[in-house]
Amino acid sequence: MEVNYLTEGPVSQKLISRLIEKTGLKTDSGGHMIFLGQVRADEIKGKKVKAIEYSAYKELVNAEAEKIKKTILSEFSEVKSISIIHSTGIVKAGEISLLVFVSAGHRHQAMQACSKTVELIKENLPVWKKEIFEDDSHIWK
Amino acid sequence: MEVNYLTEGPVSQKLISRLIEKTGLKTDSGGHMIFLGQVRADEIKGKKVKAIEYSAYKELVNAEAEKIKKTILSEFSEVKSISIIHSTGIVKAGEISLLVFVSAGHRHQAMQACSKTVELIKENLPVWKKEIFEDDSHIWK
Amino acid sequence: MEVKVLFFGVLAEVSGTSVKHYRDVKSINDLKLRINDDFPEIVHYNFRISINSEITDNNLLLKSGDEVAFLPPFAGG
Amino acid sequence: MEVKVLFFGVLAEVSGTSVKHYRDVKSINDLKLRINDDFPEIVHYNFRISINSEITDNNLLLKSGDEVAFLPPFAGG
Repeated sequence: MEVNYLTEGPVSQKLISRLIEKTGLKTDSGGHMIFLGQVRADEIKGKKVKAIEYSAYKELVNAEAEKIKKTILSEFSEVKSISIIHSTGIVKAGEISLLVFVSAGHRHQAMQACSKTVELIKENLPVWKKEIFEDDSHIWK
Repeated sequence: MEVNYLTEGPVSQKLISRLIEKTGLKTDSGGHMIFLGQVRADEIKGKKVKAIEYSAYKELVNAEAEKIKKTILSEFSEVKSISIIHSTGIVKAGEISLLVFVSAGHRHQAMQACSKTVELIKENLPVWKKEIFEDDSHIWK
Repeated sequence: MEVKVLFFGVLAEVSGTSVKHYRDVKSINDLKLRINDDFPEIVHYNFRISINSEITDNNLLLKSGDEVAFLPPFAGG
Repeated sequence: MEVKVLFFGVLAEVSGTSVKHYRDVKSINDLKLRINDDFPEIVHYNFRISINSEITDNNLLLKSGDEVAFLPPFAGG
Protein backbone atom coordinates (compact mmCIF):
# COMPACT_ATOMS: atom_id res chain seq x y z
CA MET A 1 0.00 0.00 0.00
CA GLU A 2 1.39 3.36 -1.00
CA VAL A 3 0.82 6.16 1.46
CA ASN A 4 0.48 9.61 -0.02
CA TYR A 5 2.48 12.19 1.90
CA LEU A 6 1.53 15.04 -0.39
CA THR A 7 -1.72 16.93 -0.74
CA GLU A 8 -2.65 19.40 -3.46
CA GLY A 9 -3.19 22.86 -1.95
CA PRO A 10 -3.38 23.56 1.80
CA VAL A 11 -3.69 20.84 4.44
CA SER A 12 -7.43 21.17 5.03
CA GLN A 13 -9.26 21.50 8.34
CA LYS A 14 -11.22 18.43 7.32
CA LEU A 15 -8.10 16.33 6.93
CA ILE A 16 -6.76 17.50 10.30
CA SER A 17 -10.09 16.81 12.01
CA ARG A 18 -10.23 13.34 10.48
CA LEU A 19 -6.80 12.49 11.92
CA ILE A 20 -7.77 13.82 15.34
CA GLU A 21 -10.99 11.82 15.33
CA LYS A 22 -8.95 8.65 14.92
CA THR A 23 -7.06 9.22 18.18
CA GLY A 24 -9.81 7.55 20.20
CA LEU A 25 -9.42 4.26 18.39
CA LYS A 26 -6.13 3.46 20.10
CA THR A 27 -6.46 3.30 23.87
CA ASP A 28 -2.75 2.60 24.40
CA SER A 29 -1.76 6.14 23.43
CA GLY A 30 -1.38 8.69 26.21
CA GLY A 31 -0.20 11.67 24.22
CA HIS A 32 -0.53 13.12 20.74
CA MET A 33 1.66 15.89 19.42
CA ILE A 34 0.54 17.73 16.32
CA PHE A 35 2.66 20.23 14.45
CA LEU A 36 1.03 22.52 11.91
CA GLY A 37 3.25 24.64 9.70
CA GLN A 38 1.52 27.73 8.39
CA VAL A 39 2.38 30.16 5.60
CA ARG A 40 3.31 33.50 7.13
CA ALA A 41 2.52 36.84 5.49
CA ASP A 42 6.17 37.87 5.89
CA GLU A 43 7.32 41.24 4.67
CA ILE A 44 10.54 41.10 2.66
CA LYS A 45 12.02 44.39 1.47
CA GLY A 46 8.66 46.10 1.79
CA LYS A 47 6.72 43.42 -0.09
CA LYS A 48 4.24 41.11 1.59
CA VAL A 49 4.06 37.37 0.95
CA LYS A 50 0.55 36.40 -0.21
CA ALA A 51 1.20 32.70 -0.87
CA ILE A 52 3.82 30.00 -1.25
CA GLU A 53 3.91 27.68 -4.22
CA TYR A 54 5.37 24.33 -3.22
CA SER A 55 6.80 21.83 -5.65
CA ALA A 56 8.02 18.36 -4.78
CA TYR A 57 9.74 15.34 -6.27
CA LYS A 58 6.95 12.94 -5.44
CA GLU A 59 8.73 9.58 -5.68
CA LEU A 60 11.62 10.85 -3.60
CA VAL A 61 9.25 12.46 -1.06
CA ASN A 62 7.62 9.09 -0.52
CA ALA A 63 10.96 7.30 -0.13
CA GLU A 64 12.34 9.95 2.26
CA ALA A 65 9.14 10.13 4.32
CA GLU A 66 9.24 6.35 4.76
CA LYS A 67 12.87 6.63 5.92
CA ILE A 68 11.95 9.37 8.40
CA LYS A 69 9.15 7.23 9.86
CA LYS A 70 11.49 4.24 10.21
CA THR A 71 14.12 6.40 11.92
CA ILE A 72 11.60 7.78 14.42
CA LEU A 73 9.98 4.41 15.16
CA SER A 74 13.37 2.81 15.82
CA GLU A 75 14.51 5.68 18.04
CA PHE A 76 11.30 6.11 20.05
CA SER A 77 9.99 2.76 21.23
CA GLU A 78 6.71 4.16 22.54
CA VAL A 79 5.65 5.87 19.34
CA LYS A 80 2.52 4.21 17.96
CA SER A 81 1.93 6.18 14.79
CA ILE A 82 3.33 9.02 12.68
CA SER A 83 1.42 10.95 10.03
CA ILE A 84 3.15 13.35 7.66
CA ILE A 85 1.29 15.51 5.12
CA HIS A 86 2.94 18.23 3.04
CA SER A 87 1.30 20.57 0.56
CA THR A 88 2.15 20.96 -3.08
CA GLY A 89 0.95 23.84 -5.24
CA ILE A 90 -0.39 27.12 -3.92
CA VAL A 91 -0.89 27.67 -0.18
CA LYS A 92 -2.06 31.13 0.82
CA ALA A 93 -0.83 33.09 3.84
CA GLY A 94 -2.67 31.81 6.92
CA GLU A 95 -3.16 28.33 5.46
CA ILE A 96 -1.47 25.13 6.66
CA SER A 97 1.28 23.59 4.50
CA LEU A 98 2.64 20.85 6.78
CA LEU A 99 1.11 18.49 9.29
CA VAL A 100 3.03 16.10 11.54
CA PHE A 101 0.96 13.98 13.92
CA VAL A 102 2.70 11.68 16.39
CA SER A 103 0.96 9.43 18.92
CA ALA A 104 2.86 7.73 21.73
CA GLY A 105 2.33 5.90 24.97
CA HIS A 106 3.57 8.83 27.03
CA ARG A 107 3.91 12.52 26.40
CA HIS A 108 7.69 12.93 26.34
CA GLN A 109 8.14 10.56 23.45
CA ALA A 110 5.22 12.15 21.57
CA MET A 111 6.80 15.60 21.96
CA GLN A 112 10.37 14.63 21.15
CA ALA A 113 9.41 12.40 18.23
CA CYS A 114 7.18 15.10 16.74
CA SER A 115 9.91 17.75 16.95
CA LYS A 116 12.49 15.41 15.46
CA THR A 117 10.15 14.39 12.62
CA VAL A 118 9.68 18.06 11.69
CA GLU A 119 13.45 18.62 11.69
CA LEU A 120 14.03 15.56 9.49
CA ILE A 121 11.34 16.78 7.07
CA LYS A 122 13.06 20.16 6.78
CA GLU A 123 16.40 18.47 6.11
CA ASN A 124 15.42 15.58 3.90
CA LEU A 125 12.12 16.05 2.12
CA PRO A 126 12.65 17.13 -1.51
CA VAL A 127 10.23 20.04 -1.45
CA TRP A 128 10.85 23.56 -2.75
CA LYS A 129 9.05 26.79 -2.17
CA LYS A 130 8.49 29.92 -4.17
CA GLU A 131 7.28 32.85 -2.11
CA ILE A 132 4.79 34.89 -4.08
CA PHE A 133 4.30 38.55 -3.17
CA GLU A 134 1.19 40.66 -3.44
CA ASP A 135 2.53 42.24 -6.66
CA ASP A 136 2.94 38.69 -8.12
CA SER A 137 6.74 38.86 -8.12
CA HIS A 138 8.43 35.91 -6.41
CA ILE A 139 11.58 34.57 -4.79
CA TRP A 140 12.78 31.00 -4.36
CA LYS A 141 13.57 29.80 -0.86
CA MET B 1 -12.82 38.63 31.05
CA GLU B 2 -12.43 35.29 32.77
CA VAL B 3 -11.13 32.50 30.60
CA ASN B 4 -12.33 29.04 31.44
CA TYR B 5 -9.52 26.51 31.47
CA LEU B 6 -11.76 23.62 32.48
CA THR B 7 -14.30 21.66 30.51
CA GLU B 8 -16.81 19.15 31.86
CA GLY B 9 -16.08 15.69 30.40
CA PRO B 10 -13.65 15.02 27.57
CA VAL B 11 -12.09 17.75 25.43
CA SER B 12 -14.37 17.36 22.42
CA GLN B 13 -13.39 17.01 18.77
CA LYS B 14 -15.57 20.03 18.11
CA LEU B 15 -13.63 22.19 20.54
CA ILE B 16 -10.31 21.07 19.05
CA SER B 17 -11.54 21.72 15.51
CA ARG B 18 -12.77 25.16 16.49
CA LEU B 19 -9.31 26.09 17.81
CA ILE B 20 -7.60 24.76 14.69
CA GLU B 21 -9.98 26.72 12.45
CA LYS B 22 -8.84 29.91 14.14
CA THR B 23 -5.20 29.40 13.08
CA GLY B 24 -5.82 31.03 9.71
CA LEU B 25 -6.86 34.33 11.26
CA LYS B 26 -3.32 35.20 12.27
CA THR B 27 -0.94 35.37 9.33
CA ASP B 28 2.09 36.16 11.51
CA SER B 29 2.19 32.62 12.96
CA GLY B 30 4.43 30.11 11.21
CA GLY B 31 3.95 27.13 13.49
CA HIS B 32 1.33 25.65 15.78
CA MET B 33 2.06 22.90 18.27
CA ILE B 34 -0.87 21.04 19.75
CA PHE B 35 -0.58 18.55 22.59
CA LEU B 36 -3.49 16.23 23.30
CA GLY B 37 -3.37 14.14 26.46
CA GLN B 38 -5.47 10.99 26.21
CA VAL B 39 -6.74 8.56 28.85
CA ARG B 40 -4.94 5.24 28.41
CA ALA B 41 -6.60 1.87 29.07
CA ASP B 42 -3.65 0.91 31.30
CA GLU B 43 -3.62 -2.44 33.00
CA ILE B 44 -2.68 -2.25 36.67
CA LYS B 45 -2.39 -5.53 38.60
CA GLY B 46 -4.53 -7.29 36.04
CA LYS B 47 -7.28 -4.67 36.05
CA LYS B 48 -7.96 -2.41 33.10
CA VAL B 49 -8.61 1.33 33.42
CA LYS B 50 -11.95 2.24 31.83
CA ALA B 51 -12.01 5.94 32.72
CA ILE B 52 -10.44 8.68 34.80
CA GLU B 53 -12.45 10.99 37.00
CA TYR B 54 -10.76 14.38 37.23
CA SER B 55 -11.45 16.88 39.97
CA ALA B 56 -10.05 20.39 40.16
CA TYR B 57 -9.88 23.43 42.41
CA LYS B 58 -11.36 25.75 39.86
CA GLU B 59 -10.32 29.16 41.24
CA LEU B 60 -6.76 27.96 41.76
CA VAL B 61 -6.69 26.33 38.31
CA ASN B 62 -7.54 29.68 36.76
CA ALA B 63 -4.90 31.52 38.79
CA GLU B 64 -2.21 28.91 38.03
CA ALA B 65 -3.08 28.69 34.33
CA GLU B 66 -2.77 32.48 34.06
CA LYS B 67 0.64 32.26 35.73
CA ILE B 68 1.75 29.53 33.31
CA LYS B 69 0.71 31.62 30.32
CA LYS B 70 2.58 34.64 31.65
CA THR B 71 5.71 32.55 32.25
CA ILE B 72 5.64 31.15 28.71
CA LEU B 73 4.93 34.50 27.05
CA SER B 74 7.79 36.15 28.90
CA GLU B 75 10.21 33.30 28.11
CA PHE B 76 9.29 32.85 24.43
CA SER B 77 9.10 36.19 22.66
CA GLU B 78 7.66 34.75 19.44
CA VAL B 79 4.69 33.00 21.03
CA LYS B 80 1.45 34.61 19.83
CA SER B 81 -1.13 32.60 21.74
CA ILE B 82 -1.53 29.78 24.25
CA SER B 83 -4.71 27.79 24.86
CA ILE B 84 -5.06 25.39 27.78
CA ILE B 85 -8.11 23.19 28.34
CA HIS B 86 -8.30 20.48 31.00
CA SER B 87 -11.16 18.09 31.68
CA THR B 88 -13.05 17.69 34.91
CA GLY B 89 -15.35 14.76 35.67
CA ILE B 90 -15.36 11.47 33.79
CA VAL B 91 -13.14 10.96 30.75
CA LYS B 92 -13.23 7.47 29.23
CA ALA B 93 -10.21 5.56 27.91
CA GLY B 94 -9.44 6.83 24.41
CA GLU B 95 -10.86 10.30 25.10
CA ILE B 96 -8.87 13.53 25.38
CA SER B 97 -8.40 15.11 28.83
CA LEU B 98 -5.90 17.88 28.10
CA LEU B 99 -5.30 20.23 25.22
CA VAL B 100 -2.41 22.67 24.92
CA PHE B 101 -2.28 24.77 21.76
CA VAL B 102 0.63 27.12 21.16
CA SER B 103 1.09 29.36 18.11
CA ALA B 104 4.37 31.11 17.39
CA GLY B 105 6.22 32.96 14.67
CA HIS B 106 8.57 30.06 14.04
CA ARG B 107 8.44 26.35 14.75
CA HIS B 108 11.13 26.01 17.42
CA GLN B 109 9.41 28.38 19.80
CA ALA B 110 6.04 26.72 19.17
CA MET B 111 7.52 23.30 20.00
CA GLN B 112 9.51 24.34 23.04
CA ALA B 113 6.77 26.52 24.47
CA CYS B 114 4.17 23.78 24.03
CA SER B 115 6.33 21.17 25.79
CA LYS B 116 7.12 23.55 28.62
CA THR B 117 3.46 24.51 29.05
CA VAL B 118 2.53 20.83 29.42
CA GLU B 119 5.27 20.33 32.03
CA LEU B 120 4.12 23.38 34.01
CA ILE B 121 0.53 22.10 33.91
CA LYS B 122 1.63 18.74 35.31
CA GLU B 123 3.55 20.49 38.10
CA ASN B 124 1.27 23.35 39.01
CA LEU B 125 -2.34 22.81 37.99
CA PRO B 126 -4.46 21.72 40.99
CA VAL B 127 -6.12 18.76 39.30
CA TRP B 128 -6.50 15.24 40.68
CA LYS B 129 -7.33 11.98 39.05
CA LYS B 130 -9.07 8.83 40.12
CA GLU B 131 -8.46 5.89 37.82
CA ILE B 132 -11.59 3.79 37.53
CA PHE B 133 -11.25 0.13 36.57
CA GLU B 134 -13.63 -2.04 34.63
CA ASP B 135 -14.88 -3.61 37.89
CA ASP B 136 -15.65 -0.06 39.22
CA SER B 137 -12.89 -0.16 41.82
CA HIS B 138 -10.54 2.82 41.76
CA ILE B 139 -7.18 4.23 42.74
CA TRP B 140 -6.05 7.82 43.22
CA LYS B 141 -3.11 9.07 41.20
CA MET C 1 -15.13 33.30 63.47
CA GLU C 2 -15.55 30.59 60.89
CA VAL C 3 -13.40 29.31 58.03
CA LYS C 4 -14.39 27.15 55.07
CA VAL C 5 -12.22 24.10 54.47
CA LEU C 6 -12.04 22.32 51.11
CA PHE C 7 -10.75 18.78 50.61
CA PHE C 8 -9.58 17.65 47.18
CA GLY C 9 -8.69 14.37 45.51
CA VAL C 10 -8.04 11.46 47.82
CA LEU C 11 -8.47 13.77 50.85
CA ALA C 12 -12.13 14.30 49.96
CA GLU C 13 -12.47 10.52 50.11
CA VAL C 14 -10.57 10.23 53.40
CA SER C 15 -12.62 12.98 55.05
CA GLY C 16 -15.86 11.82 53.44
CA THR C 17 -16.64 15.36 52.33
CA SER C 18 -15.37 18.04 49.99
CA VAL C 19 -16.26 20.99 52.22
CA LYS C 20 -16.49 21.53 55.97
CA HIS C 21 -16.70 24.61 58.18
CA TYR C 22 -14.58 25.14 61.28
CA ARG C 23 -15.14 27.71 64.00
CA ASP C 24 -12.59 29.35 66.21
CA VAL C 25 -9.40 28.26 64.52
CA LYS C 26 -6.64 30.84 64.90
CA SER C 27 -4.02 29.54 62.51
CA ILE C 28 -3.18 26.89 59.94
CA ASN C 29 -1.54 24.75 62.63
CA ASP C 30 -4.59 25.11 64.79
CA LEU C 31 -6.79 23.96 61.91
CA LYS C 32 -4.49 21.02 61.12
CA LEU C 33 -4.84 19.75 64.69
CA ARG C 34 -8.62 19.94 64.50
CA ILE C 35 -8.62 18.09 61.19
CA ASN C 36 -6.27 15.43 62.52
CA ASP C 37 -8.74 14.89 65.38
CA ASP C 38 -11.67 14.55 62.97
CA PHE C 39 -9.87 12.45 60.35
CA PRO C 40 -6.89 10.67 61.92
CA GLU C 41 -6.18 8.86 58.66
CA ILE C 42 -5.14 12.13 57.03
CA VAL C 43 -1.72 11.84 58.65
CA HIS C 44 -0.78 9.20 56.05
CA TYR C 45 -1.20 11.57 53.12
CA ASN C 46 0.97 14.25 51.57
CA PHE C 47 -0.70 17.55 50.96
CA ARG C 48 -0.13 21.26 50.57
CA ILE C 49 -2.39 24.04 51.75
CA SER C 50 -3.84 27.10 50.10
CA ILE C 51 -5.57 30.07 51.69
CA ASN C 52 -7.97 31.98 49.44
CA SER C 53 -6.51 30.30 46.32
CA GLU C 54 -2.91 31.08 47.29
CA ILE C 55 -0.64 28.17 48.13
CA THR C 56 1.42 28.65 51.28
CA ASP C 57 3.83 26.62 53.39
CA ASN C 58 3.64 29.00 56.36
CA ASN C 59 1.60 28.80 59.55
CA LEU C 60 -0.51 31.83 58.69
CA LEU C 61 -3.18 33.28 60.96
CA LEU C 62 -6.77 32.77 59.84
CA LYS C 63 -9.60 35.26 59.77
CA SER C 64 -13.31 34.77 59.40
CA GLY C 65 -14.40 33.87 55.89
CA ASP C 66 -11.03 32.45 54.81
CA GLU C 67 -11.13 29.52 52.40
CA VAL C 68 -8.51 26.91 53.24
CA ALA C 69 -7.90 24.01 50.87
CA PHE C 70 -6.09 20.71 51.45
CA LEU C 71 -4.37 19.75 48.21
CA PRO C 72 -2.88 16.31 47.51
CA PRO C 73 -0.01 16.19 44.97
CA PHE C 74 -1.31 17.45 41.62
CA ALA C 75 -2.01 14.85 38.95
CA GLY C 76 -3.35 16.69 35.92
CA GLY C 77 -2.91 15.78 32.28
CA MET D 1 20.66 5.53 -25.05
CA GLU D 2 18.52 8.22 -23.49
CA VAL D 3 18.06 9.51 -19.93
CA LYS D 4 15.28 11.62 -18.50
CA VAL D 5 16.39 14.71 -16.58
CA LEU D 6 14.17 16.47 -14.06
CA PHE D 7 14.69 20.03 -12.84
CA PHE D 8 13.14 21.16 -9.56
CA GLY D 9 12.56 24.43 -7.76
CA VAL D 10 14.59 27.37 -9.00
CA LEU D 11 16.41 25.08 -11.47
CA ALA D 12 13.16 24.47 -13.34
CA GLU D 13 12.94 28.23 -13.71
CA VAL D 14 16.59 28.58 -14.79
CA SER D 15 16.30 25.82 -17.38
CA GLY D 16 12.84 26.91 -18.46
CA THR D 17 11.56 23.34 -18.18
CA SER D 18 10.92 20.67 -15.57
CA VAL D 19 11.87 17.71 -17.76
CA LYS D 20 14.29 17.22 -20.65
CA HIS D 21 15.72 14.14 -22.36
CA TYR D 22 19.41 13.67 -23.13
CA ARG D 23 20.93 11.09 -25.48
CA ASP D 24 24.35 9.50 -25.31
CA VAL D 25 25.45 10.68 -21.86
CA LYS D 26 27.75 8.14 -20.22
CA SER D 27 27.95 9.47 -16.70
CA ILE D 28 26.73 12.12 -14.29
CA ASN D 29 29.73 14.30 -15.10
CA ASP D 30 29.04 13.91 -18.79
CA LEU D 31 25.44 14.99 -18.22
CA LYS D 32 26.50 17.96 -16.09
CA LEU D 33 28.70 19.24 -18.91
CA ARG D 34 25.83 18.99 -21.36
CA ILE D 35 23.52 20.81 -19.00
CA ASN D 36 26.10 23.53 -18.38
CA ASP D 37 26.28 24.04 -22.13
CA ASP D 38 22.49 24.30 -22.41
CA PHE D 39 21.94 26.43 -19.31
CA PRO D 40 25.16 28.26 -18.38
CA GLU D 41 23.38 30.07 -15.55
CA ILE D 42 23.07 26.79 -13.63
CA VAL D 43 26.67 27.16 -12.45
CA HIS D 44 25.49 29.82 -9.95
CA TYR D 45 23.19 27.42 -8.10
CA ASN D 46 23.74 24.77 -5.46
CA PHE D 47 22.15 21.43 -6.15
CA ARG D 48 22.38 17.73 -5.48
CA ILE D 49 21.62 14.93 -7.88
CA SER D 50 19.48 11.82 -7.64
CA ILE D 51 19.39 8.85 -9.97
CA ASN D 52 16.15 6.89 -9.97
CA SER D 53 15.01 8.54 -6.71
CA GLU D 54 18.29 7.83 -4.92
CA ILE D 55 20.47 10.80 -4.00
CA THR D 56 24.13 10.38 -4.84
CA ASP D 57 27.29 12.46 -4.73
CA ASN D 58 29.25 10.10 -6.98
CA ASN D 59 29.95 10.31 -10.67
CA LEU D 60 27.90 7.21 -11.51
CA LEU D 61 27.56 5.73 -14.98
CA LEU D 62 24.19 6.18 -16.63
CA LYS D 63 22.15 3.65 -18.53
CA SER D 64 19.20 4.06 -20.84
CA GLY D 65 15.94 4.93 -19.05
CA ASP D 66 17.61 6.39 -15.95
CA GLU D 67 15.81 9.30 -14.30
CA VAL D 68 18.26 11.96 -13.14
CA ALA D 69 17.02 14.85 -11.02
CA PHE D 70 18.66 18.18 -10.22
CA LEU D 71 17.65 19.14 -6.70
CA PRO D 72 18.19 22.61 -5.18
CA PRO D 73 18.51 22.76 -1.36
CA PHE D 74 15.27 21.46 0.18
CA ALA D 75 12.89 24.01 1.62
CA GLY D 76 9.86 22.13 2.89
CA GLY D 77 7.64 23.05 5.82
